[in-house]
Amino acid sequence: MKSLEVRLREIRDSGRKALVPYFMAGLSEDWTDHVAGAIHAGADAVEIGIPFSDPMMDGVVIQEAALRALGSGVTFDSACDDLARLATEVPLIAMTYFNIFHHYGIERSAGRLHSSGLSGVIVPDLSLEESPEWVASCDANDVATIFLVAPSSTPERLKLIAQSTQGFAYASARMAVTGSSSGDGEGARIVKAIREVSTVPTYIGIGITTPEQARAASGVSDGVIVGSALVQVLLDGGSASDVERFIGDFRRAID
Amino acid sequence: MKSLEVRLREIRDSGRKALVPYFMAGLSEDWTDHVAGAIHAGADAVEIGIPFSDPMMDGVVIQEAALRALGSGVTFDSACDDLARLATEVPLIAMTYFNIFHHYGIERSAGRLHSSGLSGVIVPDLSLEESPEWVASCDANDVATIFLVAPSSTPERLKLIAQSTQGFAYASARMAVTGSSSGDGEGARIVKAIREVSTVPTYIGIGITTPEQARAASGVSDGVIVGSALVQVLLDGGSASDVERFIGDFRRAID
Amino acid sequence: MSDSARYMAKPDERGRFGEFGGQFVPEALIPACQELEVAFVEAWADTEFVGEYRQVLHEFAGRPTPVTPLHRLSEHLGLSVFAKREDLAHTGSHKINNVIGQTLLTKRMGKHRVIAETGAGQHGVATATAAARLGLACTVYMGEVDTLRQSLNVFRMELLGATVVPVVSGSRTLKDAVNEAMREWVSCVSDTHYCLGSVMGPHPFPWMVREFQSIIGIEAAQQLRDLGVDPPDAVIACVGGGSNAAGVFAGFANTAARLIGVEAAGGSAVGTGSPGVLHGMRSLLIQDEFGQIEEAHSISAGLDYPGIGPEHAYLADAGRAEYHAIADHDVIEALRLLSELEGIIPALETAHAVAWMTKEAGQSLRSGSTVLLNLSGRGDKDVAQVRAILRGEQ
Amino acid sequence: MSDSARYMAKPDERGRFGEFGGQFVPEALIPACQELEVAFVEAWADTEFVGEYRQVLHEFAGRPTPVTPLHRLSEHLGLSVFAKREDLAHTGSHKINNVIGQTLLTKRMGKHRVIAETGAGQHGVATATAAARLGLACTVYMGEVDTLRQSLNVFRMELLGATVVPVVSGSRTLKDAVNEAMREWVSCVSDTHYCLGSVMGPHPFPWMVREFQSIIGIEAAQQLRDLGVDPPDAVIACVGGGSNAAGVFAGFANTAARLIGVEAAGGSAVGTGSPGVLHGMRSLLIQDEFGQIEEAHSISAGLDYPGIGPEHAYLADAGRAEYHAIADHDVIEALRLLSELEGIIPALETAHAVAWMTKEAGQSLRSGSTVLLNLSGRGDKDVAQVRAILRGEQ
Ligand SMILES: Cc1ncc(COP(=O)(O)O)c(C=O)c1O
Ligand SMILES: Cc1ncc(COP(=O)(O)O)c(C=O)c1O
Repeated sequence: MKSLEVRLREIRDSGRKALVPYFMAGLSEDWTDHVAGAIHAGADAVEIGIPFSDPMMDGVVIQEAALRALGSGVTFDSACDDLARLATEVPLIAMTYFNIFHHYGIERSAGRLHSSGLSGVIVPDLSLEESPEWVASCDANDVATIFLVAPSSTPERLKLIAQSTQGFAYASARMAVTGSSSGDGEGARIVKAIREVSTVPTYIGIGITTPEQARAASGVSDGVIVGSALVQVLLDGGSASDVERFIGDFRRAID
Repeated sequence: MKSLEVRLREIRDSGRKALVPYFMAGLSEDWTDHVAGAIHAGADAVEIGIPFSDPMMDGVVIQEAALRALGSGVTFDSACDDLARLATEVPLIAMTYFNIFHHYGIERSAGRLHSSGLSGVIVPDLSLEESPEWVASCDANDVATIFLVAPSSTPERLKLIAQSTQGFAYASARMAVTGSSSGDGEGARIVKAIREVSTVPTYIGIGITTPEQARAASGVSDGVIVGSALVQVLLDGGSASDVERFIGDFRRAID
Repeated sequence: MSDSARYMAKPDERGRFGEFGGQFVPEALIPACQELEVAFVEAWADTEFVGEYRQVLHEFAGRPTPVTPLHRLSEHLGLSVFAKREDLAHTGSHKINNVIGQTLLTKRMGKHRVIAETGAGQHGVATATAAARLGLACTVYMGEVDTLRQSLNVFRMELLGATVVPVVSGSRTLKDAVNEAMREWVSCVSDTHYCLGSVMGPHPFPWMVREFQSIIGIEAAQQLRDLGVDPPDAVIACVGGGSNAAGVFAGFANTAARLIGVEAAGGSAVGTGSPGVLHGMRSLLIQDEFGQIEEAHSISAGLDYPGIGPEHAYLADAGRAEYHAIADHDVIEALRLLSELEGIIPALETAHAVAWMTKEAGQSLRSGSTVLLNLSGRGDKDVAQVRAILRGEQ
Repeated sequence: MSDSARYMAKPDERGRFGEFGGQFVPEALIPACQELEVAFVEAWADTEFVGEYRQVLHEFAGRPTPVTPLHRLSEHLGLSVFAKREDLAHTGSHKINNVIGQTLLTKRMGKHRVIAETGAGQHGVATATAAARLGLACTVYMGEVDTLRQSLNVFRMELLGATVVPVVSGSRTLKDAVNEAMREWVSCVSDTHYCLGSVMGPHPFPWMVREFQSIIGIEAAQQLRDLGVDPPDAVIACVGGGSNAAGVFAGFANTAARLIGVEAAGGSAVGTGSPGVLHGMRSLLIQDEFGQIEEAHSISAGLDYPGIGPEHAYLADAGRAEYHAIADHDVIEALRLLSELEGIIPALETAHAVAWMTKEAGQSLRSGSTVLLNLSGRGDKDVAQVRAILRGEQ
């Protein structure tokens, strides 16, 4: 079991709901201050987006953030360098598209994640079936590969994913890209199903935009992931203290 | 034999070369003064164009004249009315496209030509083959139907046309529409061929634009037809005295 | 008119269909017309020529074009509609059938150049296309007004190696282009063939063009038979000069099928015209009280002709075919209907036939009747215009 | 690679052609891709489905398209060139073959709607066309930049009843339209099929689209055999995503024919790309040193794709097919050449293949060799652009 999962299980076993905010690496010069602010305000882990030109799984907000970050020259390396300087105990989880790692080199990428202090990774376009080589490299570097379960996942696939995911299982609440918050979502159903076949911590993401939604989702799961809503604050020029306020609101809602 | 042909044979037999100018009916208010001027200056017969919207056999000059005449409301009837008032001994020959007569009525057209003092008619798009009904009506009204011989006419057709034409045979000097004067023309060859099979007077037309050309053509034929060059003078605003000067020049050249 | 086998046979020795047709051209062109008639009669009786014509249609122009059952439109109208897909022929309409025939004949006559008139450019592009394929020089006469309205088609012809001459006489549109082509033909008739674009002009053109287009009807009749429709209750085609209609009618003239030609209301030679002589033929023409030819006005350039082919005048006269007119405002709706229901954007010309069928479905076209629609061309050439109209820009 | 019969067979169970292909999509879409694979495998083994697919291609899309011997171009180049005439297929290119297959499959899967991406609009128009014919709802995603450049094609799709959604993300061109269509597919996958336009995307698309396009090669091989050419020395096709090339190659992959794909120099995934993962597949992509996908730049919108279908990447890797690039400036000349000599104005995409053939005639294409040119589409869509270029306006 990866360090990440050990840590996330501890959090769950302590009775605390996990709050996992998402940041786009390099969105602004002081982006790591934002990350630090979130940690200060009670984030249990942080998802770090590495910008990619073609973010197929992301809605307009994160697309826009990726475009800005790319425009200011952010790369996988620069993001790692920045993160290495952050020096935090809170787990950092990379999130990007597979081509970034494919291009950088599979082994090399996993090594770089580890050496930069990242203990998990989400690659939304890397399906379970396509993942063995990648997972093997991550395994060798104590990097947990987190897989998503979607509302459309069949029971068989759900079981397979729940048993393969490392760190936590990402229950995608909606058949939608990041940022969509229409309808109630199917997070509860998915989490329930995952729990029937696995003991891995189970977080709900996709469309958690308000503290109320976060409270509801955390009520039926082990934690929530908050992406677009937070990134929107930063796109609008939010500061580290805005981040702290934002995360604080969510923290209070789920505690 | 029609009156027209009797008259044109007399002219030939008198040793005089015939000069036949062309006017567009109604080109200007005083257009019949122009005709009178030409007669005064020595025209032996006058061709009177009745304007038609689609003058397939005419070049740009006569097209333009037709358009202007149509624009000022000239019709077959109005042209006939004007001509009836002209009262001249010199033969008048109508020239227009078949649809004008077809629409007015075949019998009625022939009668109208006759009653307006026109003794001949040229219908360039009425081929010999299509002409019997028309010719029959003209025959009944002492109107001579004049046919053209073209450079492309085969010997057989040339013979047929030479024997069918009334008044004179129109030797079209060029494979071209009115107004073209390129090259030497084939008038001489055609006239020679016609004379081998017929005794009808033979005039050369199409492309006679200068007194010199008229002299050369009349040297090998019984007369010449002058169209576009004269109409151009009138399009340019020429007066009756300009017409007299113009015709006088041609008269002197061929005498 | 009891012996129905007489329809769409050869015209009489004077080139007439009943009272219509003939050869009303200057003497200078009579020998060329006669030469052409002889050449065509010989060629058309020569299995080698016919074989070559058919082969070029097949391997170059994409014949046979399919007959498409229009399931959704049929359901919508309560009819059983089949479309003969001339829109799929090379260059996008039936025009190619005729020009392939005429350009092959041009070569056979030993001429190395063709001239043609064109209105919106369809026939000009088709002629330039066939001339390029056979290595013939090509000059196209086009009214100056049309060269401006259809400048892309001018460019197309130029790409194909043709010379486009803007015609500045008269109304500077199609009928003047015909006049000018005729004038020019006079001066180059020895080495040049005039490739006329429809079943019009002096004999033998109306007959020859109909023969070259009859492949449409011959194919369609067989294709419908294969589908168990023999004959359809009605055959519908739009009519400008009338070549696509003549071509499709030829396959059904001697069956019980109703033959229906649809003209543009602003160019309805049968509906509003009267007998007259123009462009070498006696036919029905739109003319004023003095016999001056009027301009046709239609939303579709290909129907903007003030006359109709003489054989159509005859078929109307003889009661064998009916001709109806459709006003511009019904045309766009018909174009949309066919596009949305069947995935085929028709030419504006063709849309006239669709519009008439739509109006008459359940009326004179009884519910359940079988209809062959001649889909004479595709609408790609027209979409910019249709958009402008729908946006109220035109 | 001795057993040539292996080429262009089914991909392996992971949807790979050698090292390329696969299914790199969000989990949300994996079930849809798997469902699609099952549905396609079943349908493609069902003679009734295959029969319907062939019938629609025949009676609606105009198949078989002819193979045209290009006599004058052949003489000019010292080759013996034959053209497979996809320009004559309904909507003007090979794109229709694929969309007819996919829309029929959509119905079979019980879905009532399709979405599609489009660049210049060719695939969008084809999809809207097939959807109209079958009565499916249709939404097309098109980069905002492209909707402005190709506004007439937007209007065409709308005429056909489709909804066009301008994509405002990223570079607002084709690759972003694909991203957006994928995103949208996630949210409507239960009742909507994503009708991808080329041999790209996640498994089973590259294989399925190739199968639907293989009709080109199957027909052409038979048609050439009938002409005594079996096999040709070379088969040449332009390559954007690679569907027309894959379709024609499929008829010759296991013969001795050279297979040649011609890319645009500004979008040459084989020539200047490297392995990567995009749009659901592992293939060759144009990307910067950090793995960010670059925009392709070509005179022809249909080749403006920064990747290539995975099977082509494999064929290149295996040495079975060659891929070459042609720069913009050679393309216009090639378009003129084919237009003037053969009366066929090709699409700018197709003109890339013509240009390469012209350059290599007498060189790597030995004098006298037989060449099959896949004439993937007609140039009508491009003439305005070509004119602007020749006038120096672009
Ligand atoms: C598609 C189409 N249909 C019909 C016509 C009308 O010509 P015709 O009546 O000779 O078939 C045209 C003329 O350009 C045309 O382009
Ligand atoms: C005529 C034509 N050829 C080729 C292509 C390129 O696509 P593909 O490589 O998938 O055949 C396109 C794409 O729009 C096209 O329109």
